[in-house]
Amino acid sequence: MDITLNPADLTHTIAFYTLALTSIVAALIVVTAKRIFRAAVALAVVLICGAGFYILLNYDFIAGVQLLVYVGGIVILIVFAVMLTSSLESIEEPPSLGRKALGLFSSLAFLATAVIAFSETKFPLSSISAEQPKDVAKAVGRKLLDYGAGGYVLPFEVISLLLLASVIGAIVVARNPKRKNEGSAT
Amino acid sequence: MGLATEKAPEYIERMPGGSFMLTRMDQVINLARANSLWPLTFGTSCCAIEMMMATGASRHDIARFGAEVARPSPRQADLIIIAGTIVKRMAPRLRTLYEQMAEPRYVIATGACTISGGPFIYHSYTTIRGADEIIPVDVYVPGCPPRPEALFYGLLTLQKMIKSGETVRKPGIRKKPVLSALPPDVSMKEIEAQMQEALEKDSEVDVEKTRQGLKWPTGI
Amino acid sequence: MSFSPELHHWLILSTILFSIGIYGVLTRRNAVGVLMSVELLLNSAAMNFLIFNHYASKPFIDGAIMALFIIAVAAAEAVIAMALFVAIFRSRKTVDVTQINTLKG
Amino acid sequence: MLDFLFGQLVATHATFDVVTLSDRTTQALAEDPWLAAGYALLGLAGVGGFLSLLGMALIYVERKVAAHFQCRLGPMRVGWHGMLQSVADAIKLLLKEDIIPDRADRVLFLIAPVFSIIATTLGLILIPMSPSLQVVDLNIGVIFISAVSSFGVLGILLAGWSSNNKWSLLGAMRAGAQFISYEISVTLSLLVVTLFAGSLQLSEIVQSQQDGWWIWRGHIVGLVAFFVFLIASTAELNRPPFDLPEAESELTGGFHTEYSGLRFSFFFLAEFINMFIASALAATLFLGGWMPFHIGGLHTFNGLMDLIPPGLWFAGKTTFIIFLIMWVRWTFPRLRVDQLMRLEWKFLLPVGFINLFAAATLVITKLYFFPW
Repeated sequence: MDITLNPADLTHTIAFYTLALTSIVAALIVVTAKRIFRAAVALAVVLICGAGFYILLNYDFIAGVQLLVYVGGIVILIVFAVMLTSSLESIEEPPSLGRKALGLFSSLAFLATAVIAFSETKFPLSSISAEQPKDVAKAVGRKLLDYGAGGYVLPFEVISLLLLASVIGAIVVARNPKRKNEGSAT
Repeated sequence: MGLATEKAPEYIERMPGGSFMLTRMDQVINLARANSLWPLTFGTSCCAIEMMMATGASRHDIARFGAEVARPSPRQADLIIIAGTIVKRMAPRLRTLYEQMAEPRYVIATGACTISGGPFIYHSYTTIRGADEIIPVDVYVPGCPPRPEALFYGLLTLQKMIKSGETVRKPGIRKKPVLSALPPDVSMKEIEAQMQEALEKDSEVDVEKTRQGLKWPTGI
Repeated sequence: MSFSPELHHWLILSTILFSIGIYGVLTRRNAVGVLMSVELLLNSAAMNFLIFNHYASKPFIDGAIMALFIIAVAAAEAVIAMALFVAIFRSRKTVDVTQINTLKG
Repeated sequence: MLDFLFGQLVATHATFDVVTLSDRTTQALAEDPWLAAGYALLGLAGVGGFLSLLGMALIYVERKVAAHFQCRLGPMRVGWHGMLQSVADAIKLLLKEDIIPDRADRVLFLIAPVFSIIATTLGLILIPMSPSLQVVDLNIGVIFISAVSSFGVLGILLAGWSSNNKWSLLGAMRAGAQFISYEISVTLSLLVVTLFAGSLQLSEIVQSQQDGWWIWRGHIVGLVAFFVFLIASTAELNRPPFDLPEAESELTGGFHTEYSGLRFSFFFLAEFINMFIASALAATLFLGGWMPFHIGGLHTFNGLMDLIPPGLWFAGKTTFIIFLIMWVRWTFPRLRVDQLMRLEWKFLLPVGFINLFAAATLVITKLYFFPW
């Protein structure tokens, strides 16, 4: 089954607003929760909602990758970081008032600027009759390995190098220096 | 499950035919509970070895009664088989383990040590005289250690008790514990009297006689 | 004005998520919390790519590829950040960003 | 006469039409919303009932298999040969006291088992059990299943953290580390089949095995991928010999140490259903799923094989793999943590990568059996 939702559908609209509300509430929990682990769970919810948005936009392959990498990998890594650096009882102190004011001001300023910019700009929308590629996964794959004009094979390789470098770097940084000579296998 | 077991029976009983239904439900529930006694992996000494023979070994196999799912966590266990001597150091831990178990919970005490202190009943300063001084015991299984068959008899006795609703109805109030595999003509009273007699006899110490019996020179 | 989501609905949504992320980055004390807020930012950026791809250049797939790249970069960043936090925690016993203020701890 | 019969049989060897429940629902939605609602309800009830029944059946089978491997009898008292043992267990677990530790993180403690069971359910609805017995057939099915299985480990991490118990925390961390490591191997072996079949959709992968299952059509490559998948998914399921997250002798109960009654049974159920999902996935990807045993070109033989309904084929293959996993469980001792990691990073991962290269070569050169 292809997940295709017609934007004019009522279900599409309801799904959009439900997901939007959930993700905004969860995002607020992410930035304000005093217990850091709850923030991590809320982050997982935001990312799952993000996958929902991608499905609404008809990019189901990207949604799958989002679930696989973000929820299955990154959130679990973050949860690990939380587990290694704090305990259940540790409650974060609220930020100082000045910091809060600064954060609130800059985020609201960004929001206002962006909204004004959106309302002022005329975006070159594609015509209604334009068709999305039938199989997103196939199209993405072909484009990623395309070395002609407009192909992405070089960035693809660079990303793979970046990932390799980050894995090696993480091992080097997190390695316990005291046990360097023992040569533990894990 | 607060709602299902505490609140719901009240409302069901008020309905016409409710008490009949409640009785039927009780029977089913008791049957389920009796046949799914997951033991805690708890053993302190030689009885534990014998218990392992009873639970795991192929010839005896406690799994036939649905009781082989040994849970290491007391939260998930229904039955604690106290196998082995309970010393005073162990006592608070045993109590904690018992309190950590979720209701309904049952206790089988196997072996002489857990019933009365066993060989340590006389002059030991470390041993608890019977596990029921710490936690309420449902079934005693005598023996030193009891054979697997005896343990099974104890388990079946516990199942019979649960099925007849003796310990299940009101978890707080317990009937008197029963001694599994008691010889037919002997009552608990007689055993207690004998034990008392033996204890008193043992406790009487003739000082003169003892002094004469000593091997080393006393005149110094 | 219709309620069915159009381009500006989507854009406002992703902007809201982005600004929440900015607030988090600026106010969070716990370094892991800051990392989470950064993930929020990255997520909303990826979403923007997909939104514009869907509404402005439907027959092409470049926005989706950008989203994929963002996800990959986020993964790399999370790995490094986790390693750093563990290393910092090992020497300072805290990951509070306001207290990590000396070099050569 | 015989010719006619075989002719009939060959005629039945037509392509199978895949009609999933969600397709039916979408079709009915256009005509009659109530019918669509009925289908949706049927799907929900079916999945729910299937989940609990299958869980109980698997627990019973596990206990019986374990008993017979150890020359015991297993449950005998409740029902014929203890058939109703799991029912008794379920009733008992339902009515057991529900303990929430005083210093636990209440909210997370309550949602953790739900997370786990939802992940399991989401995985279950994608499994094609026969052409008409599948709830949803996503075109990113393979990715979706491996993505959803990671929710389950999130539930485990939640449970371990929120219990406020050191054993739980250690068990959860072990589970997370093990899951992330072995997920790579699972994905690599899934990719092999995806390469062979040229699709991520589970029903299409099944239909691509019309002329032979990938486990032997892909020569050694398919076989290696199958075994890597089996080992790695056993590790993902936290089943022995990879059950370090709940190693009883070290960590009491691991992540579910503090859970009792109903909530514990959620984890228990999820574990067994995950085993079913892993077996069903292995059967679908490597052993042809509901596709009967076909050999390309032998129409009469294929027709004979088609006489057995596809649902039975699926059930048989899945049962075989479940038995295999149980066999492994009751045969091998538990690994140490460093051995576990060494097995993944130094053995399974390189094997997986080399295998993927070999698979790509096979696909490009079309060297596998029956390349038409």
